[in-house]
Amino acid sequence: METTNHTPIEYSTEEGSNKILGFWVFLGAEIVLFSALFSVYLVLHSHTAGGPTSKDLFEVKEFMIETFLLLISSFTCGLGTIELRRHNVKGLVAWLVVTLLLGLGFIGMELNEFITYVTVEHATLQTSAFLSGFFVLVGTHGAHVSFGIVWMICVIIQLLRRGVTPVTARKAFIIGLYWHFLDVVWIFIFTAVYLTGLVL
Amino acid sequence: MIENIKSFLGSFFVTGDPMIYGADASIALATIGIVFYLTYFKKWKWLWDEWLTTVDHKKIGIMYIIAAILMLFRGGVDALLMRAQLIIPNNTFLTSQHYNEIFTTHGTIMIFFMAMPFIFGLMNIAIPLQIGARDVAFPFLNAVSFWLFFLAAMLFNISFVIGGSPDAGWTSYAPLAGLKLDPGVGENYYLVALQISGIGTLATGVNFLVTIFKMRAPGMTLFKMPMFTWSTLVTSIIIIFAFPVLTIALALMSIDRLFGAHFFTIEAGGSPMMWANLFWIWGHPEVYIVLIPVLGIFSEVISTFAHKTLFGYKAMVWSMIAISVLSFTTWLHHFFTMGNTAWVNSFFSVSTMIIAIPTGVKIFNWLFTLNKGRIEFTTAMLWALAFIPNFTIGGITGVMLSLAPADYQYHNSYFLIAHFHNVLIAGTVFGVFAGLHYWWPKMFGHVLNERLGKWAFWVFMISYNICFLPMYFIGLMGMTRRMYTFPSGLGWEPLNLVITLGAFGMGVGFLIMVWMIVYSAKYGKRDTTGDPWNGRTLEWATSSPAPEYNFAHIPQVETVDAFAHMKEKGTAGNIYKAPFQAIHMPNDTGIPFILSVFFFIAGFGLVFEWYWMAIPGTIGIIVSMIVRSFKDHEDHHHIPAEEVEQTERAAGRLS
Amino acid sequence: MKKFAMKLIGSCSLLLLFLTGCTNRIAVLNPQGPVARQQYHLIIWSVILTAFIFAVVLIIFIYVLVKFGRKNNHAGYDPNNHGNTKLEITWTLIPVVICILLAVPTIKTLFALEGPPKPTEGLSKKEPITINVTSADWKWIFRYPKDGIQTVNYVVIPEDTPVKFNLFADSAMNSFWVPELGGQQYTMPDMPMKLWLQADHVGDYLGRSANFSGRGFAGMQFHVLSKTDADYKAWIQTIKDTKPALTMSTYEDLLKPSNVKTMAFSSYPKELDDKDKKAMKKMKHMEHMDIPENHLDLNSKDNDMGGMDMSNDSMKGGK
Amino acid sequence: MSSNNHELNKFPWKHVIGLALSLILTLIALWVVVSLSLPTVATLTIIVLLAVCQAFIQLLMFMHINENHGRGYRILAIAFGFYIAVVVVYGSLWIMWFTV
Ligand code: HEA
Ligand code: HEA
Ligand code: CUA
Ligand SMILES: [Cu+2]
Repeated sequence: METTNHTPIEYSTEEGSNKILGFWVFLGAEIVLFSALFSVYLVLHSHTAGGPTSKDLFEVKEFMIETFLLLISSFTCGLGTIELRRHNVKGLVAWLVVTLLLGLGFIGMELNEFITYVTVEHATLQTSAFLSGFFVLVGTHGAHVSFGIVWMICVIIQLLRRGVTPVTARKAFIIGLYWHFLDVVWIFIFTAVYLTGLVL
Repeated sequence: MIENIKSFLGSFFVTGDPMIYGADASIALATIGIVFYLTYFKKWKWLWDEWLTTVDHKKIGIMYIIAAILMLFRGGVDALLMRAQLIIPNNTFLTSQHYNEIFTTHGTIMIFFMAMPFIFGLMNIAIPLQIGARDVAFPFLNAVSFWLFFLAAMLFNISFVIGGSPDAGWTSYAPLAGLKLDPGVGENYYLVALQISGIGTLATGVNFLVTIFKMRAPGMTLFKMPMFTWSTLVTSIIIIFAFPVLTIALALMSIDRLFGAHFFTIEAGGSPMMWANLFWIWGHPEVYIVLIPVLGIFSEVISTFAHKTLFGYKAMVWSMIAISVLSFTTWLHHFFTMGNTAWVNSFFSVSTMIIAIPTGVKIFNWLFTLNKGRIEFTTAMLWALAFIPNFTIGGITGVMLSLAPADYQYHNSYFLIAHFHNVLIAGTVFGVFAGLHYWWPKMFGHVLNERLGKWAFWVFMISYNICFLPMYFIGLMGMTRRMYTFPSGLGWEPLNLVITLGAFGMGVGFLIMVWMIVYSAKYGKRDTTGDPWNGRTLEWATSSPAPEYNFAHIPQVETVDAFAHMKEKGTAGNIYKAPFQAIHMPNDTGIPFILSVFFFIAGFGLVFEWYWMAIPGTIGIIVSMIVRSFKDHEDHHHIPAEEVEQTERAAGRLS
Repeated sequence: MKKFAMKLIGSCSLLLLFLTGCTNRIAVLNPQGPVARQQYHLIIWSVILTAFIFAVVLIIFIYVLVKFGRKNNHAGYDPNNHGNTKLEITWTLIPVVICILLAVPTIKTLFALEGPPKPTEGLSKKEPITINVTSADWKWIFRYPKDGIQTVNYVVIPEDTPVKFNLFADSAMNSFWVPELGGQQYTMPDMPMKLWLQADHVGDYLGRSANFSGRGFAGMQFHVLSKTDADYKAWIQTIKDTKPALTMSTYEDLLKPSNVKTMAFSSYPKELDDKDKKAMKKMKHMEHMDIPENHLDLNSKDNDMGGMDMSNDSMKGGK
Repeated sequence: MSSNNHELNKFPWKHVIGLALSLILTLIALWVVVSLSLPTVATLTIIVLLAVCQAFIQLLMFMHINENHGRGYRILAIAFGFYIAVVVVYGSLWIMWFTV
């Protein structure tokens, strides 16, 4: 349990603490959003329509690297939040940039994975219900990460321009929450899509 | 070349039906009329400054309600057209295709663009005032929600004249709604418009949840909140956790249709039943989204006009919480008949009927609020009283539907149609009408005419029963829903005739109501006290209509029925006692409107698969968001103390 | 307020009227077989219980309005009356009891409906027959796998015999409903289903689709004719003797969107039987949906109808 | 640059432990799937439980779900989200896998 006996800057205004709570609530909604995608994917997993199956497609090495990239980026993002609470703009921005690069690495690998499936394995969105489910579930996560990258760039610019103010601090904190959350989602994709795909 | 243009226009505009040409003409005339009016009276700037850019929850609430009443009219005209077609057997007033489009738009518009916005409008009006706040937690987001809803509603409505309306029912079951069986653009309208307004709805949910959690006046603990606030809190939770499932369902169907995926198709392993599953995971909670807020309204109205505190406050709260938790575990009762195992059907039968228990607790608590009261029969109260027996009929027939083996006989028959109109109209519609009468003085500073209001009430309520009670029987006789015509000789003729007469009676009731609003705007009694009903909650503590900042001083709350308590103690005047301080308020902004226009553009592009239009629209959305992100630290201003004093003086509150 | 109460009482008695008299026009309340009868009993039971609840609500409602709604008379007014634990527990428990009283027969009936109906009292037990039903746009197609005949928009069954309808759909979903014989089940393109029905007596029962399937939906009406065993056998023979055979191309024409009159065919291509059978086999083994795609081959319109190869599961993609 | 709160100047042990744990749990899950040949149901149960543990690590170690400033509301939102997620996923599988 964290014992913060002072109020961190991102919570220091009413607006800041409202927005942070609002964002948590939004994350609650995102959990449900992804759970709907997961249930569709799992129901359709065996509906391969004679096309490639998960066993045919998934490469352990590839998805492990993707997983590690995201796990580490979640860590570096967390270090950023610590710097934020130290009001250290430089440290914060530095960690955010590292996070961003790891995120780009992840997106790059994922794109590469998708392109391989489509061009080499002829496994496209249109091939089977299973692949529709796969591309849309994993793709929705990827789209979230990409959106996170654009958003993080905006936050970094604002931090550089204005320093740590209640407003920028709140934004930096929220983008951190978002990023960790995407890591949580990925853990479930790793489990329910990739590992499960090796088993079933 | 000319031929090309002609054939394009021929498929772009819906053609070949005099009724639609009539609609085209009236839409064009109305648009010209509005543009002319705004230009001639130099109202453009007023429109932009006062309405399009406002972030004031009270104005947003008014806009929601106006839009919802318009949509009630549109949905109601749809209903009357359907009933006109079904007045006699083998009627040819409407073609099958036309009828299918009409019931689809009727259901969709009534639920998404009438019931929900009406409720959001009342929430916007009342919630910040009830909890003693200056605005909602996120005023900017609130404006975004409204404009997304509004432009989505417009997008949905133009399908009538441009491209063709959706025709697969408001439930839009696959594979019927899939590209193969339904290749036109109508279904795209459904998918895109609901997606856009769904985003706005989700934002509303988050907004009101945080508002109620964090912005309550000092002293107002959760268990001292007014009942409408509680119901809004519970509803927000349902919205937040139900709408993402609709988002996914719509997105997957769109991907199927636009990009050839196979989620719900018959080919390549798609699972049409998965659509039903997702739709109802959202759909059942949705019916409580449109019900629970009005339960809050009824609590307010009944306790105000019985001149008593609410009976069983805690039980009222916990039963709503129970309903919200249970509402997520009953969805399968909408497809009992899709070959589920006996275990599955048993589970969902029982989980469904259990909801009757907390609902019943509420019914009895209202009855006992009336007990030992001093009942005053205002129009608002009449709507609330009529709710009790009429809704109970809908509720118990719901319980009858929840017995799966019996539902095999009711499913998709007019018995079902009767059930849900009984709950939706006696619940939602009576509820928003009660709320409209109740809060009208707070919105506009005058009271609605009671005599006309009562006329509208009796005509509408009696016709409503004439219209929907016979439907139970015609359903048991075997008439199914969504039949554009019915054969003679089955004994269905008399009941269908009665039903149609009832429907037109409701139309008359609606017209009286519109007349009442117009009449009251001119001759309505002014409300100078701010407290026309001897109210019990904080919205009555400020003047009518409430000033921009709501309360000159944030009230201090000690008990439930905070304002009644203040009046008893003689502290009500503290809210507007000099000296005043400057008040911090959000700035108006045009971004929500502009953002939503980009959504509209992108959406229209997607409907027609015109990517040259959809992509710039999407870029516009992203750019608007970035602009907002870079400007949001400078979006506040202060109302100086002197101005507060002037306002209060003008409202007659300072001597 | 009196007017209001009168009206409610009026509509209630209307309800009673309908439940007692003239029910033979109300198909659901006029059960003609054991399946419909079980459902009918459940319906009546639920009507009694819910009517009781409604009566209680209505009585209290009228009482409070009459007692506390009169003008200028405020006897008994008590603005601080805000709760009563005993009462609140009572009106939580009574609905709980009612729910239990409703839930138990519901679950029993659900499990009973899984299998063939028990013979109606006083009648002998007979061997069930099977009929394969396919809904197409916008007609009902019935195949008798044992006798090899096919009918469209009407079906003949022997009286007092359990009939297992295997339900399939070509294109959109529909719902197979014959209210006098029993409740409905969907026909779904991705999923074979079954429905047991039985008619006690000779008769003509109207059925229709209960699930919207597009422009021609309102015309998806069919007749179920129940005949004595002898008449049933004779009917089959007549169909075999007098009606044309169904060819694959006629069948494909039949699947195209249209409303048609009743039809009958003395035989149908064997492929159709194989397809039905294959789909049903999958249903039986369908412990979960882990089955090869297109388990209802009937829908892959484009596959090569001539050379169906049972051992080959390769009708992927429907293309 | 420096804060008056000494907590903030310490080495970020919590985050390092969080990272280590998540890497280890990930590898265990992979190992269970690739190297152990347990029955399918057992394998799936274990890896799902491991994933849930990881989610908690992120929430507690990185996302500060447990610190003050409105903890109750925040936990409520996430807990309700999990409740619905379980209902949606489990319910859909139950309905869609065991039909007919
Ligand atoms: C405001 C909207 C609303 C509300 C509140 C409800 C409330 C309920 N509904 Fe309804 N329903 C709809 C809107 C609503 N419904 C719609 C729109 C559809 C159709 C959608 C479509 O297909 O297009 C539908 C369809 C529908 C079905 C599907 C039928 C079918 O398709 O075959 C079922 C089945 O179980 C059902 C059940 C119930 C139940 C049990 C309740 C309960 O919540 C009712 C609880 C209330 C009471 C019971 C009354 C008061 C209680 C007492 C006085 C206490 C004691 C009572 C008892 C113990 C009986 N509804
Ligand atoms: C809150 C929701 C709501 C409301 C308020 C209503 C209100 C009404 N509804 Fe319905 N309805 C639904 C939700 C709602 N409905 C849904 C979800 C469906 C399912 C759709 C589907 O199957 O997909 C449905 C379906 C439905 C059907 C079944 C159609 C079918 O399956 O074939 C019918 C049939 O009678 C019907 C009738 C009515 C009537 C008569 C009203 C009346 O209350 C309307 C009152 C009338 C007015 C308010 C009109 C005012 C207008 C005028 C006075 C102008 C007159 C002008 C001219 C005639 C040009 N509705
Ligand atoms: Cu649906 Cu198998
Ligand atoms: Cu429901």
